[in-house]
Amino acid sequence: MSDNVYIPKLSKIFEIKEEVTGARAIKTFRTQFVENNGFSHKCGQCAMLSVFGKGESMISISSTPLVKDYLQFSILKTGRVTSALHEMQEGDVIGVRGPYGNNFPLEKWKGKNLIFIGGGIGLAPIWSVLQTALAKKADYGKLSLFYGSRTSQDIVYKEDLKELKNDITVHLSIDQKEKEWEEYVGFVPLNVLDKKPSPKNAVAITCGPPIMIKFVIQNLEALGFKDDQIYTTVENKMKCGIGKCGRCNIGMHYVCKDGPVYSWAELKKLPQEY
Amino acid sequence: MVNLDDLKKEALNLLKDEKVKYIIGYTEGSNGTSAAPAFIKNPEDTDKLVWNPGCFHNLTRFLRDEKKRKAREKHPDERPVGIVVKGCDSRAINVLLQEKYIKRDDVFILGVSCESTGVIDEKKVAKKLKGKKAQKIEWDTNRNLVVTTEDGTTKIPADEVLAERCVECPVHSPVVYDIFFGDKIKRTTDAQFKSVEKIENLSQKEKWDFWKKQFDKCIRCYACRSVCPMCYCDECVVDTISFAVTADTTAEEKAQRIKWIEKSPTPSETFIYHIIRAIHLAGRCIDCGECERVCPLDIPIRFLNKKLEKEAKSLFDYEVGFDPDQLSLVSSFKDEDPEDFIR
Amino acid sequence: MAEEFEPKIVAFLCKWCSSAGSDLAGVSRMQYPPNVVPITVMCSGSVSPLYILSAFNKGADGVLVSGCHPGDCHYIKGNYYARRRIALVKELMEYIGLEPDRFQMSWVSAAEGIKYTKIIKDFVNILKPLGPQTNLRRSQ
Amino acid sequence: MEKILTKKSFPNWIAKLATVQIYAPVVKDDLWSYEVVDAAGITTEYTNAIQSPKKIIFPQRELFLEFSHNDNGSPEIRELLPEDKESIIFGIRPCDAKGVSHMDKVFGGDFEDSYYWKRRNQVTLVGVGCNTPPSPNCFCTSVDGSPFSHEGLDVLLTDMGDNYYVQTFTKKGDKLVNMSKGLFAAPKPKEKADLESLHKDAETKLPRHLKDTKKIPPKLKGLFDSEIWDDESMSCIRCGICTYLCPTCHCFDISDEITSHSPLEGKRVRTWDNCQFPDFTMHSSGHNPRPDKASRLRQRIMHKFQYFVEIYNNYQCVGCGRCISKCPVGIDIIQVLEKVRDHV
Repeated sequence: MSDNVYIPKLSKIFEIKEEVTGARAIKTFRTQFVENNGFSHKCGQCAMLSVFGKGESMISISSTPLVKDYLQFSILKTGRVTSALHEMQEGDVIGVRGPYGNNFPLEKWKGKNLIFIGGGIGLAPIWSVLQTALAKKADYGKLSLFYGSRTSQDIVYKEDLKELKNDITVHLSIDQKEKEWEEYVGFVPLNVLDKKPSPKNAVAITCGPPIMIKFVIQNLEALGFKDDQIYTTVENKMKCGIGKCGRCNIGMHYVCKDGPVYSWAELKKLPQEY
Repeated sequence: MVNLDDLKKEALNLLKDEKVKYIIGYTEGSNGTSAAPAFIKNPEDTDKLVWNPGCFHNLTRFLRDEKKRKAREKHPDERPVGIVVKGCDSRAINVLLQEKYIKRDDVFILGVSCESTGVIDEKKVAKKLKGKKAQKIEWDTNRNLVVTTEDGTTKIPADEVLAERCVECPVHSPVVYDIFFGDKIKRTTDAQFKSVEKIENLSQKEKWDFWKKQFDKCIRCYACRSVCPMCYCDECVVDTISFAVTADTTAEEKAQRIKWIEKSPTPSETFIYHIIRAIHLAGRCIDCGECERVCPLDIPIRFLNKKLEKEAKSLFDYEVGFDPDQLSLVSSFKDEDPEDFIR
Repeated sequence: MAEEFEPKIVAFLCKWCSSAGSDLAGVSRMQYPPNVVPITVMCSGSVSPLYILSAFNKGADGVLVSGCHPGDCHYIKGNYYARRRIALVKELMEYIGLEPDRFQMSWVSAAEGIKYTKIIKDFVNILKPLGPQTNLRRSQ
Repeated sequence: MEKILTKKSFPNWIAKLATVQIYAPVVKDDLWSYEVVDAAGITTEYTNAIQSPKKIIFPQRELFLEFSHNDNGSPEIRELLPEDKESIIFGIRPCDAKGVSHMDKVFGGDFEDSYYWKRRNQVTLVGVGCNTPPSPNCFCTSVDGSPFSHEGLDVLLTDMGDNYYVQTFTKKGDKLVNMSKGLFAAPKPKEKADLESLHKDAETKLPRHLKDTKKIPPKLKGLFDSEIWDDESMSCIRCGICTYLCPTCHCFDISDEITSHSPLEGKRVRTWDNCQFPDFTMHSSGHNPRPDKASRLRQRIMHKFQYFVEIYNNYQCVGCGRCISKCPVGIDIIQVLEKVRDHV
């Protein structure tokens, strides 16, 4: 059974954290495999989660590979499978198969300043690489994070972000003015432009809604970032996760297998099909 | 006789005078006997228009695409679309008008009479030609199909190659049009529901066996649905997702969308798909027969629609596509509607 | 000896009449077979043919649609629409070779508890000799 | 190995083969279709089947796994692989066999597809070459194929009049011949020469041609945003005929089918899916990267003649002509490709 790529491994949800409530609810799940298996992922990779009877959904793994005893997924409630996940309780069992896709080239970035730029649920894919870099802080230059959400209620990983501020520079932002909000007000791309991170010896990693990514990249370019200094992730509808079912491709790239991580230099060469 | 040159000339004038956005008509197909739909924007291309026994497509199906295209445009061109229609197709326009899916001003109708014939059934012709490829087909004045192949020409009586729907057709010429081509020939048919009666006369078990055998072939390509001018819903029970979803649709709405029919081509699911397709076309199907023609597995889907057409007529005295102002079959009733089956 | 076949009936009952009629049968302690899965709908006119087929698909052996008597519809015309639509469904089902007896329609008012029990009793008796419905049932 | 089998001995050979399940073309309501047959039902005189034998190796519905809730309400799953059953597909056309070899590429690679390979490894492909083109839209020679190509085949039969010229290309193929060694004779030099000229002759009989196919992949690279897709797709009705009938199209969907809600019981199944349906790529948010039929036609053409070429160095088209013959509105892939090739 183990060599069948389509068979998920049963995995127990042992911790659920409500990040955001309301219409765009986000929950963070931590899962442990029921039976030990060789699952080991790299930063930026995804896993296919199953809720039996509902289907499968491709979710990026937000825990760092350095943590071996669980996987973490932060999930925005958006459709059939994610809604079912949101109804699950601690102790419930789901299926997990993977890991799938390529990864952030962390090795290549050694010695560089890393600028993480996330919006909304887009912090999840970044979180894995951020945590990994943080754990090996000595290997990298300055780390910083830009993170924005619609309102202060929509911020994910609230406590972790507070802690993170002790270690690295964190620039938070929300879209519109709120009482008691002391940090930046406005869209993430504008926050980036406002703080003017230096492109010198730096890599920017951005993830979030497509429209945000588009303007973040524009603004980074304006600040002097080169195409190969910008990394982002792409998502498309997926079913198999292994480059066979034929729907997630952008040109000849299957996002599930050849993505989701692309440098802007690579992505620019691909057709606009995402 | 329909004079093709007249049709070309009118089309040319319409485009030259910029009265229409473009013209949906027929042109030569690459595939033997069949014509192909053509979308003509330039006046000089009107010469490509054809009218022949292979013009079976119901072009009103493309009004759906036009409507969607228009909805996407910020400053849409409000001129009508010119469209070539046969008798059956013109009734489709009436249904679309009745359902307020289109407005009369959206179309400029070039109605073409089928006169004493209609369109061919490609499969019947192919059988007659025994593997030879037709280069040209036309009707002569004596209801013969004149087929030109590399070996010369042969004549086949119309009744041997006419599509079944044309044999059972009660109209033959457009009922709504802006310009009419050809002769308005009165032709009656005593066999309007002959194909239905063939199946009605089977025993219950024979009926089931017949349809089981047919639907077992179905590969669920949905060509029957896609080709139908009435199947314009944004949300279809067989799709995995609703196309009416926007950024504002809540997760709950999406999650609670019922999966009525599975994608698997198993007998139960395929049967329900076809029954529902037929029911959704009750009182709307104008028997252009396109669903059956396009089926790659030759499932006689038309028999289902035809049955409901027959029942609508016999139970409720309802006929489709003649009056754009009548109430639709299932959103109207009469006090005397039959209810002997109700306890 | 094999157990006797007990048909499963899915009954779409309109809220205003038939559902109340079945309630009356219940509170009056009238005896009738327990084979029915009642589903209350707002009006018999709201029963889509898809509901009926879906019930068969999910394992029903018989389907009943029941509404108010003509003239009594809470929404004035709903049951007239239902009458038309269901006549067509019934014709089509027969045409396809499905047993037409598996699908019934009735008018049951809020006062007709007895009629409701009678309809169910008769329906069960009709369905028993037909055996399980497999034609439209989702395959295992 | 190369052998001669007389037509008289042919039924005896088939009878021997019939110890395993044989799929062969049979005529059903005027359409040829690959079905399980008994030895007597086998013929080599048939035109193109409406569906290629893809449906046997990659069935439209494949059961993946079974799931249920145990007494504690926890899910349990059970893998459902295709059954152990050897079979022969008899009379597969060379183009369709080539389609199978293309599928092998897709379902192999880094992630082997257990379901596909379980079926694939249990099937032996016995081809019948095409002395005359089986469809009016055959164009295999334009896409690196030929009426007697043996790519993907275990055995190829050529009809030589009174005899069949039998060629085997794999151990599986050898096995079929060795089962009834006595029926086969070694070919004489004349027969070898006849075979060659017959094969050459067959190539000249092809009804359709696409010239300079090689120019198409590089040309497509620059045509992503071209208006050509709008023009060519105007008459498309977005049905799935072209892809479902294609011997190389392999796209699929995975979904959970529930047979009981409480307690939960059901199956995860793979079903064919296709790039011409709008829901194929539509995100849950409603965003669709391929929002119109132009982009979907582009995907079909580009996948077959650019992406596949770049990934596997092969056209993902074998020239069987099914999509042309069966397109309800006459979209002709040859004509579309010609327009692509000649685009300036």
